[in-house]
Amino acid sequence: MNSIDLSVKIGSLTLQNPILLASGTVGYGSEISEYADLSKIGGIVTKSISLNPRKGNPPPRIAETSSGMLNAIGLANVGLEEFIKTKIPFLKDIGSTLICNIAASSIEEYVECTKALNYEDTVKAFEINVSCPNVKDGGLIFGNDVKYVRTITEKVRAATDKPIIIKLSPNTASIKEFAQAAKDEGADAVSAINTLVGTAFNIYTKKPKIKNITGGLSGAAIKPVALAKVLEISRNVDIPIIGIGGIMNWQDAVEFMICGASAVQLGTVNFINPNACVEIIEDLKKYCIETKLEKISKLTASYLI
Amino acid sequence: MNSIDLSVKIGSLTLQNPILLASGTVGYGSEISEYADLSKIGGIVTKSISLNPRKGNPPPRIAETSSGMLNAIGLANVGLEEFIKTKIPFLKDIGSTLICNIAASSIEEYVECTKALNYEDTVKAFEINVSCPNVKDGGLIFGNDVKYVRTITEKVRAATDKPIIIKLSPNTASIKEFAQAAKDEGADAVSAINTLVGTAFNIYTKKPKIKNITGGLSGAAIKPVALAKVLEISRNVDIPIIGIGGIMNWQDAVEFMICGASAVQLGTVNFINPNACVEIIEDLKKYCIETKLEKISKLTASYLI
Amino acid sequence: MIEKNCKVVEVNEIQTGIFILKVKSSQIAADVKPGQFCNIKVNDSLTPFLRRPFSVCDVDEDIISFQFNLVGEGTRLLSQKKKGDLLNIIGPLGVGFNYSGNFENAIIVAGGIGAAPFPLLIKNLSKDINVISFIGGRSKKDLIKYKLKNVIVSTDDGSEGFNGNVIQLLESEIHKYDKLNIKIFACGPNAMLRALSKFTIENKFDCEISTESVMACGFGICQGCNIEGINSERFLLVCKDGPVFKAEDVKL
Amino acid sequence: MIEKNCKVVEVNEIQTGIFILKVKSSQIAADVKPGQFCNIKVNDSLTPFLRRPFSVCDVDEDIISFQFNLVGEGTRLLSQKKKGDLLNIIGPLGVGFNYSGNFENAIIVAGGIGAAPFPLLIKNLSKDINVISFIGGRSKKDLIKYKLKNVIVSTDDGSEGFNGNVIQLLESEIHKYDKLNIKIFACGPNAMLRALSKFTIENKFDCEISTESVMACGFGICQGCNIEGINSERFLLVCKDGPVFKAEDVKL
Ligand SMILES: Cc1cc2nc3c(=O)[nH]c(=O)nc-3n(C[C@H](O)[C@H](O)[C@H](O)COP(=O)(O)OP(=O)(O)OC[C@H]3O[C@@H](n4cnc5c(N)ncnc54)[C@H](O)[C@@H]3O)c2cc1C
Ligand SMILES: Cc1cc2nc3c(=O)[nH]c(=O)nc-3n(C[C@H](O)[C@H](O)[C@H](O)COP(=O)(O)OP(=O)(O)OC[C@H]3O[C@@H](n4cnc5c(N)ncnc54)[C@H](O)[C@@H]3O)c2cc1C
Ligand SMILES: Cc1cc2nc3c(=O)[nH]c(=O)nc-3n(C[C@H](O)[C@H](O)[C@H](O)COP(=O)(O)O)c2cc1C
Ligand SMILES: Cc1cc2nc3c(=O)[nH]c(=O)nc-3n(C[C@H](O)[C@H](O)[C@H](O)COP(=O)(O)O)c2cc1C
Ligand code: FES
Ligand code: FES
Repeated sequence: MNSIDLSVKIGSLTLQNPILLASGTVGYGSEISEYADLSKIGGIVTKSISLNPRKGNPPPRIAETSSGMLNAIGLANVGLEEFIKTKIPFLKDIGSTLICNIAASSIEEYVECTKALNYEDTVKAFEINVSCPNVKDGGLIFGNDVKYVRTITEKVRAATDKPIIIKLSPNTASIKEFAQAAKDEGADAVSAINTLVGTAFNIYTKKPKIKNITGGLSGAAIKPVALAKVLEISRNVDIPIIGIGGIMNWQDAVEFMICGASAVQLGTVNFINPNACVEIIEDLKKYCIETKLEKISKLTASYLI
Repeated sequence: MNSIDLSVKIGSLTLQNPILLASGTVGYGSEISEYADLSKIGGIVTKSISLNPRKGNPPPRIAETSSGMLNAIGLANVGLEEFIKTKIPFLKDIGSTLICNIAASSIEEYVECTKALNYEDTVKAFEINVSCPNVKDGGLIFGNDVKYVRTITEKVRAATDKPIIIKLSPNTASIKEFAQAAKDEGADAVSAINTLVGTAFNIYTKKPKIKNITGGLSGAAIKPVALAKVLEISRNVDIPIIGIGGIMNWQDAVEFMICGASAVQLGTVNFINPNACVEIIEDLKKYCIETKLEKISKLTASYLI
Repeated sequence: MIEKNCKVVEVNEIQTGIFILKVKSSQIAADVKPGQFCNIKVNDSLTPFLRRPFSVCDVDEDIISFQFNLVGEGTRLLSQKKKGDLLNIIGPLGVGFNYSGNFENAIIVAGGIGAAPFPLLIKNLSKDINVISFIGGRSKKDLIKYKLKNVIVSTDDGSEGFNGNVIQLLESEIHKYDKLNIKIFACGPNAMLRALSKFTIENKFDCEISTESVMACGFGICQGCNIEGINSERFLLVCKDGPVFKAEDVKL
Repeated sequence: MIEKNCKVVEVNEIQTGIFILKVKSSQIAADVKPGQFCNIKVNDSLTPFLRRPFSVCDVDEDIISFQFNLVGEGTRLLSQKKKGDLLNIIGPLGVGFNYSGNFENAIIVAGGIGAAPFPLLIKNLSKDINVISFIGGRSKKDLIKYKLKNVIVSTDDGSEGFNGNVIQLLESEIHKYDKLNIKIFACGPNAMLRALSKFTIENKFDCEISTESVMACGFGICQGCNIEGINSERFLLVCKDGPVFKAEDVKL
């Protein structure tokens, strides 16, 4: 059974397999390419880009927690111009689908970034980050208000014909409403989830372990929450879902697909095992053979409940 | 320095120390009393009680996750009458402060339970559970709607002069609004947090590991989220907070107090180390000595940010 | 009872994937009854997060032993324990087998690792009771005969003994014993216990089964190990009301 | 580079709480430069969750060694490794010391476990360079002299050597060497590096410092290890731009 079909579709976007690298956890691809053959993966989602360069938050920006970590990088990025000039050329060469993640402080900025990147052939789709918990402007102010998500989707939709994926915040009571809003305004897919708001304190200095006070919780610890969010969307809204949150191995990737994800993104695991993406793809093949699954896309939303 | 004062106040309620046992994780006290000397702890919060007995959800009801567990017990309990008849007499004898947790499917039921238990001298305070994620009636329908929390608090307040503590759901974007509502209607304190909604699936059977499909995530994994919720309330609302979520040891208890908790509750850790409560109290004393803290209550909201 | 620092005496792989773990605990050794279990913290980190329940397999003076098969992270860690390592154990827990009745033939029915609790039961049965052990496995290599008596085997693939499952084997053999003088003690996968219960209830055999369930606490505080009983108004708890039940008292 | 199955050769406690871990890796041994580090997965479970960074302390043919002190769960697990255990190591990582310049005296300044990277540096320095090692600790027992050369010590409590901190000691001794022929290499707690940088910048000494920070990835993808540099428009990354920086290039 060498004919396993690992390809998946996210709206009009076809990926050679469902394993993507999550925004903010692989920079612009160059460092991780020394550890993993990126031509093998489904695609790469670049670090959130904004119109102008962002310095990000002061240190310390990360802290380890039980089976997870907190981060408050604060969307540090090189800015649109530098991204187009120096990062895209490298990303073009790695031969893997490029999805550009955009995070902005205003609706206009989202539109402007989308328009500028729309001309780049290498950019195959946009992921619109309306859910960063670590910046004061934008971020969760957008992500936790369904009206903003609606407007941002509508305006970005008008600015590009490429697939757009809205990246949703889990820090809300009802993620399905946000997914529905994204769908209504023409998004091709949603990705879920971004990090959960969390914090940690040093018990002797009484200071937060992260300078920004709170950070975003990621890693294995959040997987059950992420799965529940994916399932909630899958059961209520008819839109492709990209599952994210705590995926450490192929079993986790399969679990997300069963819960409704068409593809998945690997985040924190890249820090621990930078070759995880390639290993997971190999293991997914074995799982397909073992369970006699010819097309991995059949896993999506195959839950029996 | 033998004069360490571990006592804390939650509104008009004084506890000999800040370590409470969380609702649903110690039943009605009898089984755990074989492992831990309950007369030493700050208090015990009993399993959520409802007017009539509840059978709870069918098995499987629990599943292990990374640094945590999911549960969907479904508020299985003996019901008000049986509780008063057979459970209270035992709880009277253990010599530790008894806080009665009430979970109901209607506002009237909350009031009725409160009134009935109000006569029991042994019951020193009420914890009102408006945040159980595992029942279809009540639960998060109440807990995620600030209007319900307002009304329930108001009606329960009218039914008793004993301290009332509103147990809040973390499955919301802005827990401070709920804490504010509880305060406005006369609650003496809030407790935070109840479990996060999560799920897990078996990748071969494609069935949920929990019959109820979703469950509540508890344990070390959720501590960063719980701390952030406690801090959010502490920085925005002037009401005593009982911190809950992933406390495994004395360091975690201290961290919650620094973030704003006046007392804390131990939940899942009881399953792993049923004597944790007593050990933590001993260790808190040592921490106070080490850091030259005469009153542990001074830790509350001592964060430096 | 919590025994905090039980010293590991030895860990032996008695056959592929099947281990015997011996641990020193005079208290548990003195208190445990056949069919009871212990809840073990397999290491002192957060992974795995919960304790792992194991039936007590045997007792030898102040040493208790467990029999387990390697299925996941917890049993992997246990299998790697070395002499002198310390384990934190809660036990003995639950309700074990009731073997005080009036019977002459103790019929043991075990599927795979379900054989674990029976060495201790056999040791505790009065000497004039006749023990027959029916054990089943998928294949020859899955049969566990460790410290069992008068073993009769079945394999699904026919690689040893009766070709079929252990309940079919039992059904074909049990007429050899006087019904009134029999008590059946069983442990194994749910499907096996279900078939057995059906058979013993229909044929009015006295039968006790040791059940399994996911567990967190192991002693009645988490309510996670529920099982449907005959009283449909409340669930039974495998850890407190069981793990051993009369076959007719639970619905599997 | 990831080395998946590096065999542990030995773990030795050289003094209370200070360990040397020797691991076989011909690739890392061949590539590593003094001051570089490796990011080690201390076990294959989720606790601890992240890798742990350690400077390469020394290289001996295909064996690399790390020097570490016991501070938490990760170092506890490392200290318990046995010969033959396998470790998953990423390395060598980061920018090490630049010792190619024109100097005659290499002055090493180390606080506590900050001594770790210097055995390899000393080994790699050309033979005609004079090495003087200033090391400091709170007390006598905190002084680490492992494989250092010409050691001069300070202790905060005066229990051995100069009574004071290592920067005060350095300030009182450095006039003995010709300023133009000195290069200072330092590693230690932030407070020490801050004081040293102030001194070397004011006095125009050529000085490189090895910095620390919390880390997740160790190779530039998480952006978690940022440090303020002279260009205030962007942060530097300790793992990629460092851990070794010119004293004047970073703000501690
Ligand atoms: C009262 C009781 C007594 C037991 N006695 C024994 C014994 O004597 N010997 C023995 O080998 N095992 C026994 N078990 C089962 C044993 O507890 C599990 O095999 C063990 O917990 C698995 O741990 P793990 O971390 O290795 O596997 P995990 O990683 O937890 O699980 C691996 C696989 O095994 C399955 N599994 C885990 N726990 C159970 C369970 N309780 N029931 C069914 N499937 C499960 C999981 O779903 C998963 O597919 C007993 C269970 C109970 C409840
Ligand atoms: C580039 C680099 C090189 C290093 N080289 C060495 C070395 O050669 N030898 C050595 O012993 N240590 C070295 N360290 C520090 C080492 O990484 C930490 O001591 C180790 O990660 C602690 O792990 P743990 O799990 O034992 O402790 P944890 O449980 O993680 O922490 C225990 C305590 O140590 C503190 N801590 C943890 N990590 C750091 C850190 N990076 N910096 C400061 N404090 C920390 C924590 O805040 C906590 O108080 C280096 C760090 C970096 C960044
Ligand atoms: C260090 C770090 C930086 C991140 N930066 C971004 C970002 O810039 N944009 C974004 O949309 N998500 C960002 N994320 C969120 C991840 O893309 C992902 O949604 C989240 O980490 C959950 O997945 P995980 O548990 O697999 O890490 C970041 C996560 C981490 C850990
Ligand atoms: C098995 C289980 C049952 C629970 N039952 C209840 C309950 O009946 N009422 C309630 O208010 N909270 C209940 N909880 C929530 C806990 O009281 C606590 O809020 C939560 O577990 C987080 O704390 P922890 O991480 O320390 O467990 C339950 C938790 C668990 C794990
Ligand atoms: S395992 Fe907790 S009640 Fe049975
Ligand atoms: S540790 Fe990840 S970028 Fe430096």
